[in-house]
Amino acid sequence: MKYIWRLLPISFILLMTGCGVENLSALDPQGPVAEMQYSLIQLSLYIMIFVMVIVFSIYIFVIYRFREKPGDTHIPKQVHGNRTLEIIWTTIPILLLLMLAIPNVMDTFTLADVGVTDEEAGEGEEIDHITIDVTAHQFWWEFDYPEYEITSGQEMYIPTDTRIIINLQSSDVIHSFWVPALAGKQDNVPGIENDMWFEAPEEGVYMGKCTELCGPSHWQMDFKVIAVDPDTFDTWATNMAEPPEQVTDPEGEVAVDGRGVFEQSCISCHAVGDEGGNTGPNLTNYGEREALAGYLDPTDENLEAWLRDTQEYKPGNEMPNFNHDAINDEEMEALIAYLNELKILED
Amino acid sequence: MSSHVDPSAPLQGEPTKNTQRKLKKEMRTQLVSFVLMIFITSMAFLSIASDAIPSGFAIPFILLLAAIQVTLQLYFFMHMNEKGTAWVNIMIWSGLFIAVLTVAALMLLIGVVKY
Amino acid sequence: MAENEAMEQQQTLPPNPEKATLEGRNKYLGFWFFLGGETVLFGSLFGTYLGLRSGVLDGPGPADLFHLDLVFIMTMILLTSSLTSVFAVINMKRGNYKGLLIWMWATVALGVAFLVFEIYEFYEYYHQGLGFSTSAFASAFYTLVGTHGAHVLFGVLWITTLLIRYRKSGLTLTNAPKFYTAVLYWHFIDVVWVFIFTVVYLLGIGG
Amino acid sequence: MSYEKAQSKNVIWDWLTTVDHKKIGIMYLAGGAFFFALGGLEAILMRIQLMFPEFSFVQAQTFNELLTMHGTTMIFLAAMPLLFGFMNFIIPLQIGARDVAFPFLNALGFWLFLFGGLLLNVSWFVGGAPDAGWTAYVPLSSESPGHGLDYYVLGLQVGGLGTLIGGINFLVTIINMRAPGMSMMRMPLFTWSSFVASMLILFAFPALTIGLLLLMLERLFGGTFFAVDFGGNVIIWQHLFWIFGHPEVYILILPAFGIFSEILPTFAKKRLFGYSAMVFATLIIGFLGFMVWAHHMFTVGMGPVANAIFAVATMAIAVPTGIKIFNWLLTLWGGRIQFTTANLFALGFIPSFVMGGVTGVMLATSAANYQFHDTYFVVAHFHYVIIGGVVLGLFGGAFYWWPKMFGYRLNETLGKWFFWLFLTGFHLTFFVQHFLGLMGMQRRVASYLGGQGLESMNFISTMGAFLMTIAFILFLINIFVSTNNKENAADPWDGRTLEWTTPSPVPEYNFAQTPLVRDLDAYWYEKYEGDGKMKAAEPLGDIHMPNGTILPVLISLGLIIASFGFIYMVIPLIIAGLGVTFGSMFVRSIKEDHGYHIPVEEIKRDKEEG
Ligand code: HEA
Ligand code: HEA
Ligand code: HEC
Ligand code: CUA
Ligand SMILES: [Cu+2]
Repeated sequence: MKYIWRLLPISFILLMTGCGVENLSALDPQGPVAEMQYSLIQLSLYIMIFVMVIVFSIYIFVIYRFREKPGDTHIPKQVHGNRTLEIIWTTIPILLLLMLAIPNVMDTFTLADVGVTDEEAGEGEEIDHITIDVTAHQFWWEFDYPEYEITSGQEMYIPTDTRIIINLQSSDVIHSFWVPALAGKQDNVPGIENDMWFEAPEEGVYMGKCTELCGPSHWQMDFKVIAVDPDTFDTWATNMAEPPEQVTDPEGEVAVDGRGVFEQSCISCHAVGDEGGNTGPNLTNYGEREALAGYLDPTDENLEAWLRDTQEYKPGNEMPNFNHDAINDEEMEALIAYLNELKILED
Repeated sequence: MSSHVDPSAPLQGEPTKNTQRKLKKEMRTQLVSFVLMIFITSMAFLSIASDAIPSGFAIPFILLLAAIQVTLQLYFFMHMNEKGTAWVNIMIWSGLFIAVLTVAALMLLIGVVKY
Repeated sequence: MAENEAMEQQQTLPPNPEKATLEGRNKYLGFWFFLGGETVLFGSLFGTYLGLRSGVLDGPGPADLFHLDLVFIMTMILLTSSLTSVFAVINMKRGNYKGLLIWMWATVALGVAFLVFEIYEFYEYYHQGLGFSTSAFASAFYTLVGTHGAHVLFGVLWITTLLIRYRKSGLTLTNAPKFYTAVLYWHFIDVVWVFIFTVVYLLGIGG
Repeated sequence: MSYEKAQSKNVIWDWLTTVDHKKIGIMYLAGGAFFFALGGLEAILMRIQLMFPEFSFVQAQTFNELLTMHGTTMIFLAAMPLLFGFMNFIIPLQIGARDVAFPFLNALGFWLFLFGGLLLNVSWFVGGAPDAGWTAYVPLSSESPGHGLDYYVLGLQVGGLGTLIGGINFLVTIINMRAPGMSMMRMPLFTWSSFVASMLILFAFPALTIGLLLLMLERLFGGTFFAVDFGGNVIIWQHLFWIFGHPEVYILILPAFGIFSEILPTFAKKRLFGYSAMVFATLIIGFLGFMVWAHHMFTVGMGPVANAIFAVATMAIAVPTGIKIFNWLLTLWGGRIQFTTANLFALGFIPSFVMGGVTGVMLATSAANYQFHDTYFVVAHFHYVIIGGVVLGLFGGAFYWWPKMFGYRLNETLGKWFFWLFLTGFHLTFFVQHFLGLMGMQRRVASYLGGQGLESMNFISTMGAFLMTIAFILFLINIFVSTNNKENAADPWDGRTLEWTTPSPVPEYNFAQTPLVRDLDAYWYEKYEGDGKMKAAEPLGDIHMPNGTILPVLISLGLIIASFGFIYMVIPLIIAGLGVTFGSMFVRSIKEDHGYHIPVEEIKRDKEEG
């Protein structure tokens, strides 16, 4: 049993490499920020393994060598201590810690410097950075792009290879914005503005999570960061600002009726295009959602269940349940069809 | 050892000559520190109330005065200067140290300004 | 041990009657430690106040409210009460129990006067539109100054209880530490007030 | 009260009114054990909920309540009272004192803890427990509907008061009541570390008191400290909480370190290596413990300078802690190590705690902390230090001191089963959580989605928790089946310190004659340099004892009544409760009580029998 200690550091390394799901795990970093943090994690881990190897070796040796053998009754020498040893095991840890502390301080400052990257922009790139205001709500995310005057809900589109500057706010309690594969977290604190930055070199859908307990549905407060190539991003941004016809003025009978239901029951909270409230997520591109309400599969069944019974799914959120009196089956079908039509990227 | 102390019996007698002398001296010190405190407080009050002194100077000045006054209280009125108060000194200064840290944190590190 | 020491000096007046018994020494030290904790307690309140001091919103702020002259008088009252309690202790060490009682009563009287002023002050502010919930500044102000006021109130009640309970007993090995710790408490209240006067009132007007 | 009268009381009344530090110690242990089982049960329920993805064993709201109550219960109502139990019982014995400095306040501290804990748990039955995490961050907590958070505030306030009182009591006891010859640098390390822990209590708890006061004013009286719309600030709470909260974790670990520093020398049959370095390291840990609280707040946006400073300060704590680890190892070096159950716990502690400690240093790396923070990595870290440190210390201490406290020895075979099952279960539960955290599992989640690679490790974790439960039940069984193991209970381990010079069970006056201390490890010194008996520092005589009193119970009860009054805003109840409390305090203050004396004949008789 004692030898298990020896195996632990090894298993640590084995388990560390490439653990977890792609685009979620902090151990599979994408982009400069997560990579910087990952290498710091690795550095600290190596130092810690070194410490553990030393401690565990002495430990195992001592326990084995000085265990009481049967019949042994000798009284060991009563040693008082040893100044030299005390100095050694004070100095070595200090050195090890300096090895960690110095890069850490440097990285801390690098990460805090969201920077205005105008100088870098001089070299001919079109967009050098994008600012996104992230407002957390119980239990959903609002992403405002002040430079584009657009708002998106639950899903944050970003261009690849571009510095993204994030401003964090909250409309109610404290939340925390975490996209493990792209960057560590910062808190959304009511009354205070925080910022952070990251870049995504690869296209992909990155999973994000809320990491500060914010109520009963905290665990479902997921979101996505969707990195697309800069051209697609431009299309997306333009179309979000001025949605194509099928969104504002849908054709097809079911969708038209659905629009009616939407205008009646939903528009006070949800916006499509520039019409509608913002108590709930902007639904302009709902039809292209990776997930419904941040975490469900966006199937028709789930959508209906969600609308009928929101409070069951995300207890405590602001949206009311819509029972059959509020929206009958027919209307529901039309509404769902309409919502599914809300696409802005593919014409 | 049949006789136990009766702690509720009134204490009799006079203090020793030595003690009396000390007390007399102490009385004088206390009066002086009191006068000093009154003076310090009035100084602080005047430096704000009179508007004569620029606030850039007045603020550190009155904080300094407060510190002096507290030291007077602690060391003269509360006798922290006496022998055998080592533990008292340790605890009070530790308390003050942590209180200062707390005040500094709550003034500076509450997210309004980033350091 | 300790008891034996006390036994030798049984009924005669020791130089420091408050520390003559083990019980007295325990009380003395324990009470000081308690004051060390109180320091952090008030530190936290001061920190909160300073952190929230600018959170005035539409409500009245320090400069609109504070009457420095009133507060100055309160400060003087409390300072003087510190002196009277010092006299009480000196009388105790002299074995002059009457003197102890008289000076302690004087301390109580000054404490009550202080409280009256404070209540008047709060009443004034309330009528100038500073309710407890008006702004973060209001909450923090009332909590800091109010907690101090509650300490004064407790001190007044404590000392009064002692004075009534021991009005006829004469100085004993039991009540000497009690009076002594009560006086320590009283000084501490004064120390806190010095900071309130400076940080809340003077800086409220001048800073 | 006369001696005869003091002897003739009925049992329940006797325990309710006792001011004997040994009985209070035992009551702390019993209370703490009860709450440990309760907190453990809450943990098991959480682990069952997390056994499978999107499992619906309990609702999200219930999960949040379980999680809050688990953390709160374990920290405030289990770990700390259990440590207080040992401190109460052992410290006076270790320093050769007859009692603590303030027997009355000692009893008061216990009752405040017990009633505070019960008050907190009443919330389960009246509409829901607190649900904002044990850290109760505002504004989630200040705006949480229902009364759960009110119970949190008042329960902790009452219990915290008890802790503060206890801390001052230990400080004064240790400074003023040591036997002749017991200089500070001859004090056993358990006493030393309890002393430093008590200093931390003295300076840390007031910050919590104010935090709770503000939260109470905010929730019940319309305060606006944390209301952003009124100019409030929500970070203030976090500072106040952690200025208390970080020292709190050292309040937990230092006495546990002390326990190990007693157990390891005893069973290595060797003097503690580097005694003065150990004392010094303890003091440094205590001091640094106050300088690092903001490492819990790296992500709230204090700015890079603050983050960097707190990161480096935090890392510094690894140095004194390392000094302790290496001195323990060198204590074992050259010894004759006996593998008793108590020592197994101490030996199990060293690697387990080091693993938890080094993840602490990883967490302290501020830039990397943005990834770790509020994930299961943190959960893994603190259970490694808390269970691998504090809980193993408590169990080790229990096996070590049980004979002294209860007059019988716990069964060693059952004890070893308990140890191995518990240790295995513990590593199984929490080792995998490091990876869960980095793989994207936040903490405080009521469930998690399938398909994110989190399933198997969560399952393993839950299995480990089950193993710990089985182990714990073995321990409970051990307590009841071992009661006949009465022989050799006074000094079963060839002890080194003064507590082993007393008979088991210990007479209420502890020492017939105050011992004279001639070296560190006073008893060992007399055993191997003297005649095996302590020298007496005083002649045999009557012993003065304090009287029992019901007032501590009444004072605490009054506060509980008043608390209900505050929670439901029933003014008469507030007045009645505070009336009881202050009335009892008043009675205490005007009724002089000079205790009684145990006649010397009685003590002589005890001596002959024992
Ligand atoms: C008993 C309790 C205990 C103890 C002893 C510790 C000890 C330490 N803790 Fe831990 N901690 C907690 C209980 C504890 N902690 C709890 C409960 C939380 C979470 C609270 C919450 O949010 O709910 C927490 C959270 C926590 C955080 C915040 C994480 C986050 O939320 O983001 C951090 C960050 O710095 C941290 C750091 C440390 C460090 C550096 C130590 C150090 O003291 C460890 C020192 C020990 C060693 C390092 C091992 C031995 C040393 C050597 C062998 C020498 C050589 C070593 C090196 C050179 C590295 N802890
Ligand atoms: C002293 C502190 C302490 C201790 C000992 C423990 C012990 C345990 N904790 Fe602890 N835990 C905390 C302090 C502690 N915890 C804190 C502070 C938090 C943070 C809370 C927050 O985020 O706010 C936390 C959070 C926490 C979480 C994270 C919850 C979340 O973030 O969602 C988890 C999850 O696995 C967990 C599990 C466990 C387990 C399995 C044990 C086990 O070791 C428990 C072992 C106990 C037993 C095995 C006893 C079992 C007894 C019975 C079942 C009853 C039997 C009774 C009779 C027969 C009479 N704890
Ligand atoms: C009172 C406000 C309110 C009304 C009315 C309302 N919603 Fe919502 N809705 C919300 C909020 C808030 C959310 C975010 C819930 C969460 O995830 O926490 C939401 C979420 C949603 C989502 C998931 C969003 C996403 O991005 O995945 C859909 C779809 C939705 N609502 C559709 C509707 C429809 C259709 C109606 C009308 C029948 C409606 N809502 C009416 C407030 C409202
Ligand atoms: Cu939002 Cu958790
Ligand atoms: Cu900490």
